[in-house]
Amino acid sequence: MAEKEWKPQILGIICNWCSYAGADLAGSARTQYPPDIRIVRVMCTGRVDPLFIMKAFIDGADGVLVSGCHFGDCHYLEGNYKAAKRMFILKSLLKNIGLEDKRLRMTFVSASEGAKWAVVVKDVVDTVTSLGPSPLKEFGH
Amino acid sequence: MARTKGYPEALEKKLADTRLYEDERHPEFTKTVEKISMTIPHMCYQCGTCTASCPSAPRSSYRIRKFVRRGLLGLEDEALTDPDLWLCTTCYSCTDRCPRDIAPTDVIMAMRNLAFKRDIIPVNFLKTVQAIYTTGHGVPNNDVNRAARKKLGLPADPPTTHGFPKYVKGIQYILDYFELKKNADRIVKEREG
Amino acid sequence: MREYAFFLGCIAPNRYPGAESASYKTAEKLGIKLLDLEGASCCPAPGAFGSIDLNVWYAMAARNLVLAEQMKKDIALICNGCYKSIWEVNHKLKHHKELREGVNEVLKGIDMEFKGTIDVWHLAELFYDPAIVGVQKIRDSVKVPLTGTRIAVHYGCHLMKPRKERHFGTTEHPTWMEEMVAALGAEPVEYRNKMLCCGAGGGVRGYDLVHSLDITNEKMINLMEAKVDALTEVCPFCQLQFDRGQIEIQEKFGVSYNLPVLHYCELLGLAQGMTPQELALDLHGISCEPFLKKVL
Amino acid sequence: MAEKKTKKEPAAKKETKKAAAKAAAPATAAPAASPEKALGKDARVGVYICHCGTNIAGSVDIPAVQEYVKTLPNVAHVDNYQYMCSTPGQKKIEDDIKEHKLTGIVVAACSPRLHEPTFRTATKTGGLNPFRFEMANIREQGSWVHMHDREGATSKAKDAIRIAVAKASLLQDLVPKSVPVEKAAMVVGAGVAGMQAALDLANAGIKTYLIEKNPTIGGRMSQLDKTFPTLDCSQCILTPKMVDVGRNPNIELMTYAEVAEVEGYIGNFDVTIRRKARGVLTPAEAEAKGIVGGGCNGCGDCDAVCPVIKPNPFEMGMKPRKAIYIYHPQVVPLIYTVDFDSCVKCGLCVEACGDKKAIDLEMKDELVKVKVGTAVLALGYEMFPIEKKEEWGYKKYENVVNSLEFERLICASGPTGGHLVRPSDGKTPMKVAFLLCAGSRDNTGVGKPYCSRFCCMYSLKHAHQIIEKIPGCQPYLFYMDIRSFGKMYEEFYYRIQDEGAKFMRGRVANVLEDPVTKNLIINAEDTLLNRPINLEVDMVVLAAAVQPSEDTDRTRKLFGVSKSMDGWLLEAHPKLNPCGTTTAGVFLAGVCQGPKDIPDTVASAEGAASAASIPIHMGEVELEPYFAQCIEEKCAGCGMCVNLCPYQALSLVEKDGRKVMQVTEAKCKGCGTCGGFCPGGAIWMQHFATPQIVAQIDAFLLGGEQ
Repeated sequence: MAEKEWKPQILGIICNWCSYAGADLAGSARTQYPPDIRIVRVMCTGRVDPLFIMKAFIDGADGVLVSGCHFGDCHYLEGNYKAAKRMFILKSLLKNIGLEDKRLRMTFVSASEGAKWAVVVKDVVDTVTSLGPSPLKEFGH
Repeated sequence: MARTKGYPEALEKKLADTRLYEDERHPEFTKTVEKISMTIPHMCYQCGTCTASCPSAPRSSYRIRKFVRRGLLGLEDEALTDPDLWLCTTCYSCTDRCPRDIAPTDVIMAMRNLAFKRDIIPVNFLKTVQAIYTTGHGVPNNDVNRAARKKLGLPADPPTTHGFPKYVKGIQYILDYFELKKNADRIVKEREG
Repeated sequence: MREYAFFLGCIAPNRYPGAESASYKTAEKLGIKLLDLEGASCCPAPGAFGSIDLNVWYAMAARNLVLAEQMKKDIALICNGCYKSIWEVNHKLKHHKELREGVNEVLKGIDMEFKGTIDVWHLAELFYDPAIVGVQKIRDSVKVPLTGTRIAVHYGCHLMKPRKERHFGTTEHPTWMEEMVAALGAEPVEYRNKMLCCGAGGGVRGYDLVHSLDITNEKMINLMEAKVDALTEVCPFCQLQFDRGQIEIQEKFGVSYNLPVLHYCELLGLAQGMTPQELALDLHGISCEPFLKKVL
Repeated sequence: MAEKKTKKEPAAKKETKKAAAKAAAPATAAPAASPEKALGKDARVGVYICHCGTNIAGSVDIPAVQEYVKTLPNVAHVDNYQYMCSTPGQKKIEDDIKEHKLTGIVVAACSPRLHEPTFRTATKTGGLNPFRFEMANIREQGSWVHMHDREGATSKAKDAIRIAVAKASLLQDLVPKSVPVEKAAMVVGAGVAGMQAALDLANAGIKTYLIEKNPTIGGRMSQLDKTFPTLDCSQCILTPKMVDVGRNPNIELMTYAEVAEVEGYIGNFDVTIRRKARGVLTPAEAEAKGIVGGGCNGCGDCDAVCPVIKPNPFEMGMKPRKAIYIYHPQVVPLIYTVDFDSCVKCGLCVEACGDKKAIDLEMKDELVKVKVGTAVLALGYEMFPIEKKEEWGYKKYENVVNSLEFERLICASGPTGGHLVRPSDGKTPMKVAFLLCAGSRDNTGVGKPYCSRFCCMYSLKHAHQIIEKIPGCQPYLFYMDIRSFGKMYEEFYYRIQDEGAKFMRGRVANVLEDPVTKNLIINAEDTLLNRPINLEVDMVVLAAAVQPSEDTDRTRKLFGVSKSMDGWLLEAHPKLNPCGTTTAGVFLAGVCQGPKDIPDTVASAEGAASAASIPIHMGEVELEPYFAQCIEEKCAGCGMCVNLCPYQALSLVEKDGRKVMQVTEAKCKGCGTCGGFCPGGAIWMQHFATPQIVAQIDAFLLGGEQ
């Protein structure tokens, strides 16, 4: 596939109430953004086990985006705080094991921020594209 | 203007104005203006706040709202050949008040830049260029002033390019880089002979 | 003593040297030392150069900025037009990579590079800023209070507008310069439409003098209505337009106002005890005598 | 994707050798004796691809996707259809479940937030458990956002379906839990929206708590003089409603109160209300304290003796009130209130009150707990602080007023008895300018980007009022567009124009004051004549933008309701569910959802009341069965999860001589915060279980084509 332009594989784990709704709104508004992201929906970013993200990286993901509600807006009061905390710790861990921590991104997109969702995705895709393929891609497969 | 329906020439001329959109529209013009001005004239909703803020509008036919509209529609010739283009005092009152967050003043500046590219420019602007090319100053020193300066205990020439003429070279380099002096001389000569 | 590179511009040194002289002296009394910025040129005139080609304007202003960068000093200046060129180009080049690269491409030819290491200030804002000078310190420096005079303020345009890019707050009803006038013992006077432009900017003075004077005339009418003894400003170009403009208004429209127009630094100089001779007030188009009589 | 020759099969599939050889596939490790049974065994998934007309088919190559899906593991049947949500579309699912013995359904169409309930019903009708359905979103997050990238959109659709199939293969039967619904409702805010909603709920036989932060009900509408376009007197049509609210036996009115805390979920909200210390006892409260025949009867003796004078906010500060006050004579309830911020506790009022003993200057805030099944938020609006747009001189020039101040000045019961006067000198203005879009439709960041929607119409009404009241008075309306969209509104515009109001098409640049006469000079452009105009008027009325009321943000967070970009509360769907929110059981009424005039406000209140009454009348609601469950074999009893749970749904219990976690299902809302943390992987989140999510991740990254 080397002759074809490399496109990053990015996993998005996003919460049902804010970011998923925001992503839907981007759709209703026909806001265009790059297609290089695949979404797994959870009810709350609090559900996101850091091991999910590790698993994605082991599987060869080039980037992971976790996106939830703004602080204070969590449908379950504070799941997003806890997720943010976990992602913060996980990021430092990634750095320590030699994977660029920029490959993991936590953002906050509300149900009304369709335009912001498009910006976030574009930014994540650009960041990951500039980092190139994940070094973990070579392992295991 | 192409004669499409075989009208007599006089009528053709009268009707020309109503066909602005088709014949004179340059979408590129809108984009170029936006690029130079770094603002968004295409978002104008024609409320008139800018014209009403304008110190020039009540005493002339200058309507900044009209220029923004021309920018939006891409009416390049109409915008650039209108002598009112040069009546903006750049006071930025319109920019401060525009509810659409457009900077109409910068739109005017961009249009003036584009007009200059077509040699449309009042001569006084070029004379400033010529003065600066020679002395580094738009308003140069004179003997009366030199005498006054000395009386005040200041050097006769200020410590600018006047006092240090060696710096004029750098200024000339910049102006030559953009061929500004050459163009200014040429246009002034054409106008004044 | 804080030190700044003093950017003179054109009109102050070449038409109103008293304003220049007063700036050095008044600033020094308030703890600011103004240093020569050797080789500075015209800012260049934002109306003229901005209208012809913004790229030339950026490059020329950047050259002046680099001179100060080489001195490792922030710039202080006393003219709103200069403020627009020097402050705004500094700000734009610092924040727009593309513009900066374009300008540096030009400056390379004269062995210069814009780095964005300094800031630009109007002397008036340094005077007003309590962290630097402040109104109290101005008040303390006054030796000859201007008691009994009514003074109106013309803020000018390019210092504070466009509001969003600047940091002066309101441009509809500012009062900070009135505070600085009151500090000199004078009575600051409000007048109708005080934020109206003097009419000179944007190349209009050169392009259509009568049009530009017509705007000035409107201001003069409003000022006369408020019965003021003098007008003060912080922009020599506005000063030129009001001062020499009154003579031109008389020529063109046949109306005379004889309203003295003083740069704030000149006014401050008077209050700090400088003589009219030290301020070269005789170079003004409109005689300051009636005003001086009230003060001295 | 295609470069990956290694195929990953869902772990539970028997014939997977390669997959088993690969790094730990957690899905294989279905916890023994755990809540889940043999996950994904013999899964047979049916996949349906929707064209949505050209919405999807226009940007996604559906035949290619269908061919691709056939190669996925566990896929037993693939079909596509024009509109899957139509009856024939749903019928396909119902029929195929039997015909192909399907165990899971995937529909690739729009967002699950739109049609998941539809297809779950179809799945159920077809004989499968409704939770064996999974949706692949290839419209909102596919074709619509990659409209010009057919290749990208098609490849994304393939992946989305592959991910959905992976999850559908592992779905389980789940049974929603039914919970009883408390036969009571709450309405927060007692303006016209809140009152209408409360009355509707109460009249439908539902006990309704009506909470109002001010001492009286009536809201903004009670401050208005007339209403457009019919010109009814606002108080005249509102007062009967206020009285109805006051005496409806099903409404428990709590004024001078605010919501302090909300717990629970639809059917069972436990709401704590803070009743602010009012300093005055109602007759009922007095009786409870044993004061016979006591309590406030609204006589006003206290008001007469109170020495403290403050501006009355009801009159926009243009009339005084005392420290013990009522807003106006028609207040409901007619009970005085002590403003403890300004009261000097001199005790004169207590003396004046005498034997009624209604005044208690030592009163403290009180917390009251109530249980309700559903709630309606009717939080209203306030005026944008238009002094922020300094060019118009509000709060700088005396004769510049905002429209709500104008309402009070022209109102017969207002501070001037209905005689419109200039604040500066009390003279009758003969030229009045109305500035429309003052702070609305403003993208500068200082004003509001939206249209405030009712200012055009009330400004027309204002123009009519001054023409009617002051002979010879000339109104000028400075407008950009007159938006008269409602029933009889355009006719009203016609009428006011005929009456002589002057319409100037141009936004006002600035307002200046003549310091001597205090007249105002308006600078605008008559854009239709293309001419700057300079108009001297006696008075300027700013039709200021409206914004959510001060308390909106705090209250919405208590109820878990989101806000839109502009701060108004976010509805569940802007068109199809404008009264609902994403929190089940919480509904929106009136302007708090977005600017509305009175008819629209009342209509939305009735809509919200109707929606809020449905669960109560049904008696029970089904909760989505996304509870956490403990896999006791894996639970180490560490208790980390107990503190993580925001709802106190988890606890540690002794079982077989060791500590394990236990879930109180009624309290669990299924966020999964515990499951995302448990170090032993001992928490099973139904429908979002770890193996299911990991299967989705694997399906995306490792492929799965055959």
